Amino acid sequence: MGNTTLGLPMGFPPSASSHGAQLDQLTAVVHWFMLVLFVGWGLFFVYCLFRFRRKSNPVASYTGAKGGFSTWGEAAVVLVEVVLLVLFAVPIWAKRVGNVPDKSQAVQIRVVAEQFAWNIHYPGKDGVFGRTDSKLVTAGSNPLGLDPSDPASKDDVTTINQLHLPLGKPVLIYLTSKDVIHSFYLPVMRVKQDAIPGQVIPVYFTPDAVNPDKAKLPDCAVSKTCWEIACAQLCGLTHYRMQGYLTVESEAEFGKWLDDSAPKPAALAPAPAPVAVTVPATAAPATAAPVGSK
Amino acid sequence: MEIPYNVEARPDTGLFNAKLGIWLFLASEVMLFGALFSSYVLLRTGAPAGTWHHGREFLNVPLATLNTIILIASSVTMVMSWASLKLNDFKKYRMYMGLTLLAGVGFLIVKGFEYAHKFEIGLFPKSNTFLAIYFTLTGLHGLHVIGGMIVNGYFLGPGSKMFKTEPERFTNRIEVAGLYWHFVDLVWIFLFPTLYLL
Amino acid sequence: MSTSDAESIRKQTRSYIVVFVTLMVMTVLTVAVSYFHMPVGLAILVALIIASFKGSLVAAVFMHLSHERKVIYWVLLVTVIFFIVLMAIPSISQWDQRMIR
Amino acid sequence: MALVDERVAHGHGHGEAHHHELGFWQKYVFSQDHKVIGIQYGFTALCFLLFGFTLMMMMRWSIAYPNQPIPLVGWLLKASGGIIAPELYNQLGAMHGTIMVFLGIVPLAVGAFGNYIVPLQIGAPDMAFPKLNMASYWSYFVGGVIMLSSFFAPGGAAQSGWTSYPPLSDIAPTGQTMWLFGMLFLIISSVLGSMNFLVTIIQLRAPGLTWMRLPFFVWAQFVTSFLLLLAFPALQAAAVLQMMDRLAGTSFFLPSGLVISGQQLQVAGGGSPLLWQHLFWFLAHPEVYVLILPAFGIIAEVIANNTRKPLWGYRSMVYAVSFLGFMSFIVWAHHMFMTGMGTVMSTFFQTTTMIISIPSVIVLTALIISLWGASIRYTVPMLFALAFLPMFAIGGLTGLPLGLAPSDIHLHDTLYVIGHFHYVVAPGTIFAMFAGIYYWFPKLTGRKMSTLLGQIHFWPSFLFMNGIFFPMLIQGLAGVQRRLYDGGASYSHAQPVLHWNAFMSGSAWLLGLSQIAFIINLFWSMKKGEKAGNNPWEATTLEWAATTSPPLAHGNFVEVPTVHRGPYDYSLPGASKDFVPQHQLQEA
Ligand code: HEA
Ligand code: HEA
Ligand code: CUA
Ligand SMILES: [Cu+2]
Repeated sequence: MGNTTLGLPMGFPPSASSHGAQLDQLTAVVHWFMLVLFVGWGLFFVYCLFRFRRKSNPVASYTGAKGGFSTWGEAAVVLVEVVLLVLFAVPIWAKRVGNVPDKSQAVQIRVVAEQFAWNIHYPGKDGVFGRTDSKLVTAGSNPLGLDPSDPASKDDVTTINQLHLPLGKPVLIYLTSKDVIHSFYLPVMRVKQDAIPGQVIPVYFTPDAVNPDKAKLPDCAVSKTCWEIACAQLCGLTHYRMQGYLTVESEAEFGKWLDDSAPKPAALAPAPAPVAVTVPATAAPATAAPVGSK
Repeated sequence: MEIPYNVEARPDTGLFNAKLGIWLFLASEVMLFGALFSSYVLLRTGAPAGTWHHGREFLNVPLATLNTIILIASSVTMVMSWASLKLNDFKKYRMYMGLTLLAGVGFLIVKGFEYAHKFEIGLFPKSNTFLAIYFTLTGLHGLHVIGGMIVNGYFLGPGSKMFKTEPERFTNRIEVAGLYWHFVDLVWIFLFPTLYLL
Repeated sequence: MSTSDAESIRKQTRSYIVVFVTLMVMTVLTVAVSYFHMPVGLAILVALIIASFKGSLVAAVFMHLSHERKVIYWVLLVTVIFFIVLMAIPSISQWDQRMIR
Repeated sequence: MALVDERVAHGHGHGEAHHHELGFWQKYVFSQDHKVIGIQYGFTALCFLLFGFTLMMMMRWSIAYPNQPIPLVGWLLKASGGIIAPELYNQLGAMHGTIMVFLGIVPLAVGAFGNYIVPLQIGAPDMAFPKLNMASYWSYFVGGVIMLSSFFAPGGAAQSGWTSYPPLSDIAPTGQTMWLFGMLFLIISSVLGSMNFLVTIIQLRAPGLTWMRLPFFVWAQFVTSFLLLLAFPALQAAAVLQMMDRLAGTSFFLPSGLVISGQQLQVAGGGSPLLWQHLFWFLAHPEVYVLILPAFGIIAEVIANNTRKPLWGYRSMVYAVSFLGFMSFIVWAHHMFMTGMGTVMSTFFQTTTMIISIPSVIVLTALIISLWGASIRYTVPMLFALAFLPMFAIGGLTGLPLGLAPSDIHLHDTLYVIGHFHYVVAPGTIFAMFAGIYYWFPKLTGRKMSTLLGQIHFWPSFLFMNGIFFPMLIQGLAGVQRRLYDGGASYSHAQPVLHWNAFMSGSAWLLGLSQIAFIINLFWSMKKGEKAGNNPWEATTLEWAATTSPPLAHGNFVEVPTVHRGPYDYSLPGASKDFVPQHQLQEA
């Protein structure tokens, strides 16, 4: 995996995307800067506490400190912040949200969040997403509201909470939500984007590592070592486990997986069945109350 | 110990307390209506092409024009009532303040008709985003009108006793009440074109 | 204004009437303008200009802003700045929003 | 309110003597005396703090031991067999946040300290508008009652976070409507209150008390009031709109085509969920500075007094906080980096966010440099004040990675954010509040609080605060999201840092225990505390210099003091004592 956590504390997840290392680097640099400030100011602070206690300095000085300590200190802080901003933050962000990969190169995927599951929608062989319409949505069988009459929808692959990606290819995700605001969070990909109903927001990145064995389904679901899709925005009762699974595999394996899952309708989502269905199952009762109360 | 500068102005600021107070309050009112106007702009500019409903489809411009005229007139009578106090002419004050109050009533009656008619033909806040904005803004403005009328009513009736004992303080109070009333008028001056004409 | 004598008050009352008439004219004008259909952008512009003009008249004359104390000018200046921010930024950020329209 | 009355009764022991007789109700309940109102605010706010704290301690149980019946208070939740269910957790979270911010800290910092201290410090007989002052308190009180009663509403209290993001909050149960009504009352209270403060500070300063002679605390309250006055209306508007959405069926915040658990939502649509976020944060960012500025003020007073020297760089501090107040209106969207912001907005808000961190650096630096050449008295208020500095530093510094959009990608909506702001509000603002209470207690009661109990309160509190919040930063860096009722147990990426939860919760409960020392101290010292003179701390500012302790029941000052010097003339060369009160002409 191409990541160096630069002394960030243990538990900091590995990065498995081409841009991750860069973000981590910024995070690390900022934290080192914070540490220096804290220690610098802190030492001065502690020294004063000791040196100027009543016993050792019975009479205070009316004029107090002289010299440009503060001016220089503050100037330094300003300088560093300008550098962080101009050399790191702004350009990196521009890179993240700028240059969208062009559709022909990228793997296109629709991700539709709902309380409390991630609907994943691949265009299938024809590379065209079937028409969808919120009016066609039915809780169990057609969560995406796919229009069966549309030829393009015939070969579409839809899963619940199962996101498969090919290694090393740019991924272009069209992110939206059916009900409330969720937040599409792939810790290992250093990707986070709110899923906002009524808006389709493009998310893109390039995986540069495949799941290590311990992060492979179905075992990882038991050992809790999976690569996951997390929901980072409070979205209701089951927000705390609105969880999906991320599998990065070689292009060959990925293609095979697509073919295998092609004919299947969304309802019986691919293995591991238990994990896949538990979440939507709890969803229905969970939201019943709010809707009723409206 | 009395609180200073209740009546006479503080030398360095040149203001008596209530006057500064009301201006600060109006400042916060500006932000309140600012937020609502901002919402209006955002929702309208954000609406997909062709989906936005325009005021003229539903709203009655002549009635609103009438209301504009009423409200502006009331602003004039309000400031006149203050001027008459300055000239120490309590009768005139009574008359002008009465007229101001009357204008307020008139405004609300007209608005009442407008609302009632909308409801009859089945136009409610929930019908579409424009009507939602329309009812919210005009409703909130209406509440401000009512608030102002209560204050004015008080100064026309029981409150006016003060003129006998502390004329200057009472005049100040009318000036302050006036500032509020003019602000309500001012808000309407912007509501009228943005809601009815555009 | 407690210092002003009767005469200046009478002067003012005259100015109030003048303003009143102007406001009426303006009102009629806005409505009239709105009837010959011009391009939306222009219509909005005109309407807002007239409204602002009327508004500033009310503020300047009825609310005596034309000769008010410094403190109040400061308060209003700050308010106006934040008002503009509040009006502008939400809509701008909507335009800056990364979404597929 | 019974307790308030008693406290006032003691608080004003010999106050009454000078008092043209008012009935009991006017004197203690519907009082228009800023001091009584200040005490009412203070006591109510402390109760809410304690309540918010209690909610949090329940949350901490669920975080550390999800799905296990909670001890002690379990019987409260018979329905769930003593287990904190997710929906309860969400209510606790939303209400903890709301209560702490709007019903706890703000009323304490502004309502209580502002009301009681500001008029005294500027040599005024009272606030400019005593009736309004009373109105603000009671409006706050009603708002609080509504908030509390919402726990008994069908479906429970608000549960969409203190940020109440729609659409979730639009479709939430009745509790949310009550939250909105409660908010409206609190907003009215704050707007009236802040207007009152501004007029008081601008109009009622004693002769000779020029702007640059104001105690820093007054400056802090002045800026704070501006923030409240101009920022709150935005939330007022937002609350009205959400109320319309919930009650009149409009869809200001609801886009078209919403499908909620398989059913179409029958609304007109065409709304924008992000509109709420803009309006909310337009208030809520200035609001967070409302939480910290009065704290700065108190800390500055305590430090100046206990270092026995003037604040270093008083002017620069004044300019800094004024600039801070101004900037705080144009950084709000740094809470919204992940909503899909393009380059223009993110660049703007990252820049303003970095800019706004500078004034805080200036203030903190000035406060620390003030220690140089000092003669430090380690009194209890000073302990809390000194602890505030590094704690706020951690909180503030952790704001920086959040303020840079790229590093915020990984940290947004994780416990890192929770850690960040708790470091500023809990060991930050709350410690400042404690410092203020210990410092001004003699002014209120004529007695000092016990130093021993104070020490017993301070050291554990200091320890356990860090025990709770530092691990949060670690968990946040690991990417553990916030608002998880099981503390992350169901997420793989949380596993490596999950073991911290029990430790943090333990610290939280021990923190609770250490507050007992404070509560005892507070009530015990009222009756039995060591008697203190008018100026026990040998301070220079007017609240000590010109009135008795406790102050005259009405009017504050025997004769209006005239101010002759800056606020902190400690250790003035050639002076006979090591402090020269502001109203003293020249050395006697
Ligand atoms: C009192 C409250 C308070 C204060 C003062 C601050 C101060 C700051 N905050 Fe914080 N913030 C909150 C309360 C506060 N915040 C809250 C409540 C939230 C979460 C809301 C929610 O989502 O629920 C939040 C969230 C929040 C976010 C959004 C994070 C996210 O959701 O992704 C951001 C991002 O920019 C941010 C930035 C900052 C910055 C840059 C400062 C700066 O002002 C900090 C400047 C200060 C310093 C830089 C310290 C300098 C000091 C020294 C250098 C001296 C060192 C001294 C010694 C060692 C003795 N804050
Ligand atoms: C001012 C604001 C404030 C304060 C002071 C606190 C104080 C504390 N908060 Fe909280 N908190 C928030 C504002 C605040 N919080 C907000 C806004 C959120 C986000 C909510 C959301 O997600 O929407 C949050 C969320 C939040 C969470 C995360 C919930 C989640 O994301 O799932 C946690 C978890 O541990 C937490 C813990 C604590 C702790 C341990 C304290 C401790 O520091 C408590 C310290 C308190 C005291 C020490 C009490 C002192 C008072 C007394 C002793 C009273 C004496 C009484 C009398 C004399 C009558 N808070
Ligand atoms: Cu979906 Cu949280
Ligand atoms: Cu902020």
